[in-house]
Amino acid sequence: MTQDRQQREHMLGEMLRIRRFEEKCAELYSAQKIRGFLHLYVGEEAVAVGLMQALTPDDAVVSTYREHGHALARGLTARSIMAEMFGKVEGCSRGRGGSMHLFDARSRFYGGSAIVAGGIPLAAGLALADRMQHRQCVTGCFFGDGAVAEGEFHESLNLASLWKLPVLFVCENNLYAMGTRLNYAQAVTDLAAKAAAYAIPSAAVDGMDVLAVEDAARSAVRHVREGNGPFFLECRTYRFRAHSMYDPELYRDKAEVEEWKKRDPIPALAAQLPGFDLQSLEKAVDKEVEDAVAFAESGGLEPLADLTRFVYSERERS
Amino acid sequence: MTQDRQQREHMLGEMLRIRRFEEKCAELYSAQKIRGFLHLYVGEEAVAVGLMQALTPDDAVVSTYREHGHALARGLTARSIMAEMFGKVEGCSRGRGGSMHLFDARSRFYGGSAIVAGGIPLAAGLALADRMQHRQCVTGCFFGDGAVAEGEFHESLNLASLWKLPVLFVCENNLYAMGTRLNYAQAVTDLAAKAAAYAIPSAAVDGMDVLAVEDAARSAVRHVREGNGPFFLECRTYRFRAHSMYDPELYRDKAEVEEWKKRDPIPALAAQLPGFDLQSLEKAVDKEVEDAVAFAESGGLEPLADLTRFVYSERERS
Amino acid sequence: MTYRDAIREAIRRALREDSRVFLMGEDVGRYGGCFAVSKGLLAEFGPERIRDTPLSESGFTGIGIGAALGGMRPIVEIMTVNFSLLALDQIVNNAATLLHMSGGQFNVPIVIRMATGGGRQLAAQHSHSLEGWYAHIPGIHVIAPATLEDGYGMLLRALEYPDPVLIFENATLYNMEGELPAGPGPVDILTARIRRSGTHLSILTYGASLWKSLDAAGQLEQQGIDAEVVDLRSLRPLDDASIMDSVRRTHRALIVDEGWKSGGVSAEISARIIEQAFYDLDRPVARLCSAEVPMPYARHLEDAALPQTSAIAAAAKDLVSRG
Amino acid sequence: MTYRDAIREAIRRALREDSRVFLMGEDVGRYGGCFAVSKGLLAEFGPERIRDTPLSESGFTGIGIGAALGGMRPIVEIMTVNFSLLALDQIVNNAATLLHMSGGQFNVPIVIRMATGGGRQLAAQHSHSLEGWYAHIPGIHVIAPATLEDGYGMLLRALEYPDPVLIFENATLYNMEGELPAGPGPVDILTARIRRSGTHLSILTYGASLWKSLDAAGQLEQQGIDAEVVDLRSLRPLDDASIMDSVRRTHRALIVDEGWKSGGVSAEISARIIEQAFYDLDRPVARLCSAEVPMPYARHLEDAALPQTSAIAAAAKDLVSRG
Ligand SMILES: Cc1ncc(C[n+]2csc(CCOP(=O)(O)OP(=O)(O)O)c2C)c(N)n1
Ligand SMILES: Cc1ncc(C[n+]2csc(CCOP(=O)(O)OP(=O)(O)O)c2C)c(N)n1
Ligand SMILES: [Mg+2]
Ligand SMILES: [Mg+2]
Repeated sequence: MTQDRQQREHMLGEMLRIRRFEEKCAELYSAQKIRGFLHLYVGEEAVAVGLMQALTPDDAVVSTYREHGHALARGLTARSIMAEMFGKVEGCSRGRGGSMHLFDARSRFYGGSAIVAGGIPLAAGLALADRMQHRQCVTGCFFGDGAVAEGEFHESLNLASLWKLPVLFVCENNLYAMGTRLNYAQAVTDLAAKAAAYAIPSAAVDGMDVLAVEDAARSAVRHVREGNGPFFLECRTYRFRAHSMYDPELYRDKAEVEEWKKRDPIPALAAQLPGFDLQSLEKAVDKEVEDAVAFAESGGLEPLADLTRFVYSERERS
Repeated sequence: MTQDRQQREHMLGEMLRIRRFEEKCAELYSAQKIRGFLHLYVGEEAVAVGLMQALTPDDAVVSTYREHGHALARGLTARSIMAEMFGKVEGCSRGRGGSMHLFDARSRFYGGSAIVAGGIPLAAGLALADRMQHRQCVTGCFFGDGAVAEGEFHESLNLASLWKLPVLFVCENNLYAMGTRLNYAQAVTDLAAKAAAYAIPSAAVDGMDVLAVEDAARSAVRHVREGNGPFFLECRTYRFRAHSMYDPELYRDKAEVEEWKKRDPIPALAAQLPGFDLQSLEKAVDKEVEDAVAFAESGGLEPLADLTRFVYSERERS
Repeated sequence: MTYRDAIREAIRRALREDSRVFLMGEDVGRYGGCFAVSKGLLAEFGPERIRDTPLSESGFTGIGIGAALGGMRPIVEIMTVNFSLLALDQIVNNAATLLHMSGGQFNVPIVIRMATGGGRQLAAQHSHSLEGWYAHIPGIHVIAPATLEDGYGMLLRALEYPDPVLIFENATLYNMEGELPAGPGPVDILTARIRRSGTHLSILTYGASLWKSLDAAGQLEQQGIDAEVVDLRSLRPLDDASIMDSVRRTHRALIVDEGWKSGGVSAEISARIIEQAFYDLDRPVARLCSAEVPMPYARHLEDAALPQTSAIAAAAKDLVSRG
Repeated sequence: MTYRDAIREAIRRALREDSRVFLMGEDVGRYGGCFAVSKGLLAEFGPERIRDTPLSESGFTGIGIGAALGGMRPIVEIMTVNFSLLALDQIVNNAATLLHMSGGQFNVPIVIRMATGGGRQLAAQHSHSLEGWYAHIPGIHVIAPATLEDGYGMLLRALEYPDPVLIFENATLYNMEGELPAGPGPVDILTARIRRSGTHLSILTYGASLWKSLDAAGQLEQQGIDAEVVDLRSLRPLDDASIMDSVRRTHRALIVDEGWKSGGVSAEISARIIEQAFYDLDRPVARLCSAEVPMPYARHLEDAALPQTSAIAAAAKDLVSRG
């Protein structure tokens, strides 16, 4: 098997893991095993998976509240994520964060932020730290089309460019911020074009095509890692499901959703892998998801006595 | 005398009023008659004066903390401004605002804001109110080059453009925000170019040339008044004096200041008015300034019993 | 009808009766409001008056302030108090100061609504209860309607005010069922109300905690404890007269607040009781507030962090029995 | 040397001793710091470590938080507390929550310095005293050094902390002259200190009001009143033990705070005294704070709005004599 084929099969597997994991989450939400807000990534898997191929383990990732896909593709285990959503102490954030706040120090996954655009300056700061400590790392920073309207976007992009920080800004443009379509939010809807206002090079890529995302991500990361400062990558994608589990989707046509579903990145990639044993993959993925659920079910609860733990660090000096 | 000549003489007079008024302020600051922060506009007079020619009395103005020039050019009396800086009840804000917070309802002068960029959304809101009430007014919104880095700039320009609000954004680019030169603050130093990111038409004009500013302002205001949405006018200017009275000016060369002083807008315009009786004008202006000082000196103090007045409105319903 | 419906009806009435009123905020239009408060209003009033904004909290709040200066009567909806921190500069440095800085020339008749509170497993960034914190700021009104009548009437009254009014709607109340009184109208936004009279102690509270406190009072009754429950309704200004009147009668005060304890509104109330009714007290003032922790997601932890009915009853009992 | 110099020396020492430390903020470099605290540091340490930022409070504060996550020890200077409102979301929703939300994985060792306070005729938008307000937020430390030793030593100690520390420097102190102790070093940031012992009442205060309170105590002495003056130093956490210890000895407490009274730190201290030392009190706790008004520019109004020495002495006298 060629390396290329292997890589494609890997990405297909990753996308399927995310898809099945989240379909299970939706079920578990109805069953009230998962609570709070749950934002599914279904339809957007190609972005996380394509992008993560370009990052190394030493790189850092800053994500949003729609981050199961980012977390899985980054290497957090399905177990630790599921346990987190069950509020169990075995969860990646000990059950304190929930769906919107997945964290993992080992893989430099800095969350999981529920304030739109609030993670963007953090990413620039992580990049600054890497640069000041002479590490050749890149920080990948995910945010949605909605975040582009926030002041923090503007401030952070300017600073990142001014200081030539090694950040890859990944804008997941799924056309909507909750129920607000991009054209009701932005005077200029070509988001990649905005990067020019900060002298940041940019590209827009078909976010439903994992190979295209991978490709674009690799050149973008190369640019950043070589010390040329930030890069802005707009990934044009679509969420197939509601914004969250509460959303009646009054703001968009079913037909539009159906149109985009035809571009589902998973069958699209599968179609390019003649002879691939999809069934075995599905089985493996389902097993992983079931295992994660079982793990989460059997997990423990943080003792009540520890309610106020982690408000301040336990070791006093650092 | 031609109308043109008359208009030029008027603008010369206005610039001189501002200049002399502020030179007096500097003196009075040393004499501790004026306290707090005092930000002088010396060198930038052509911007305020040129711009105000294009606005009508029904239009609105939102300003900054460097706003004596805007206020005078807008028609606030030297008396009411000077009294304000003396902390007297006859001041345009009853002595409660001081130099940074000049207000005047009659001329729709909405201050005087000491939070950089904090006035920009207000201006957009005033414009929205005018539009929703079908008034053909324009809101002129002044801010410095430093304000461009703030998130509120980004949010407001996008909204103003998206909603086609009748705002004229006037960026007074004097190259420095306190001690930070534009190139240390902005990845892209061509500020007018930034307007494109919001689909706002823009122009950059020599802010040391009052005729050029007037011209540019008139076409910009026309654009806005005709319902085409906002316009962004960058006025390239320079402050001849320190940022405030505390600034030791470590960050710029004396030579640079001297270079710019050669472009002083006042002698530049005077030179274009052969035969003009500058001396009489100076006399009249000095008289006005002296009168303002006398007025301020003889003003009264808000009674201490009224300390907490104007925290809430006195009439309960509106 | 629900609390949500009551607020929607007030907004609808205001929009019908006053052409200066408009609603602005994220997803108030096409989405129908993140808590469905404004559902249907876009169809009725159109996009000029039901104005969807981009995610620009500081920008659109500032625009609301400007529009108020310009003669409109904006209702700005900030989805939740959590995001209002992004607009805080506009609220504190503009809305709250303009009247004063201008020597009385420019008042700011804006109403800013936002959802507040925890209890829905939304974790640390989405569970703030900062209404008591806002009450620190002179120049604004801070109100917290807990009933349908107040949800409806306090909003209408707020729109008649010449100065900024911040309305905090506890998100757990939106589904609460109830009725509006016949011929509902504006109701006062300055005073507290006794929701249950009693003689043994005063429970001072507001918002969602009002209902927990009333439940606790019911439990206490069965134990022979007669609790008075005062709904503060306004956090700025606080209705000192009503608070002291109650405490002077019961000689014991328990403050229940879903916000963090340190420096919250519970502290201010306690301090005022000490200043104004010290010699009437039989016991130190007691406070029951949220644990001082960023809200954890896990249900058992969140339940433990928030003041619950049982804890209110226990604290009340403690306060009375130790006397 | 001045308070300003003391802080500068602490920053210089930290920069020399720890390569992870850097200073970032508006005009900290080429301008020399808006209060000249960082004057000369750019020349010594270069622009990578003395980092001038554009006017982007939320952006650079967030970058500081990110840099702290990434292993640096940033000192972020926000010129004044007034502008910190623009960065509040980053402080409250990120700096204060990340450790908890991540289940203990990610601490944020950042120091955020800012000037605070009124008294310089800078009017409503430039005279806030919001340090007590910040003390409401779990997950951060809030300190207010009032002496040269503390200006120097608390900053050094703060840099050793694994969690965010906000340092509030009252702007009227920068010119204060004094000496550092021989061999100065980090000093504790958790405890209050008795700056003057006394027996008749406890004046609890911090920051610039400490000096006014000490002056008042001097005046009171001549009237036969022996005031203890406690410098709180830390507003979060409050040093309950020291506060109660003092109050239990004097039986009377006066809290002096330049912040607004309602919901300020004075309210919290009063509430805690009631909770912990009610039966030791001879009198209700008294508070002397700023008038609840956006700060007026005119000098006579500003003077009247702020707690002054004479008012402190009068309040103390009142508290003691009415006993
Ligand atoms: C500052 C802030 N404002 C509002 C919200 C509520 N909210 C949560 S997600 C969202 C839409 C964000 O859209 P986008 O950035 O496009 O991301 P997407 O959900 O499409 O992935 C909104 C308005 C929030 N979380 N934070
Ligand atoms: C939000 C905010 N941050 C910082 C300051 C302190 N400050 C006052 S003026 C100023 C520089 C502003 O520069 P610019 O916008 O270019 O206006 P100029 O003074 O040059 O007219 C700064 C940093 C402030 N007033 N507001
Ligand atoms: Mg989106
Ligand atoms: Mg400038």
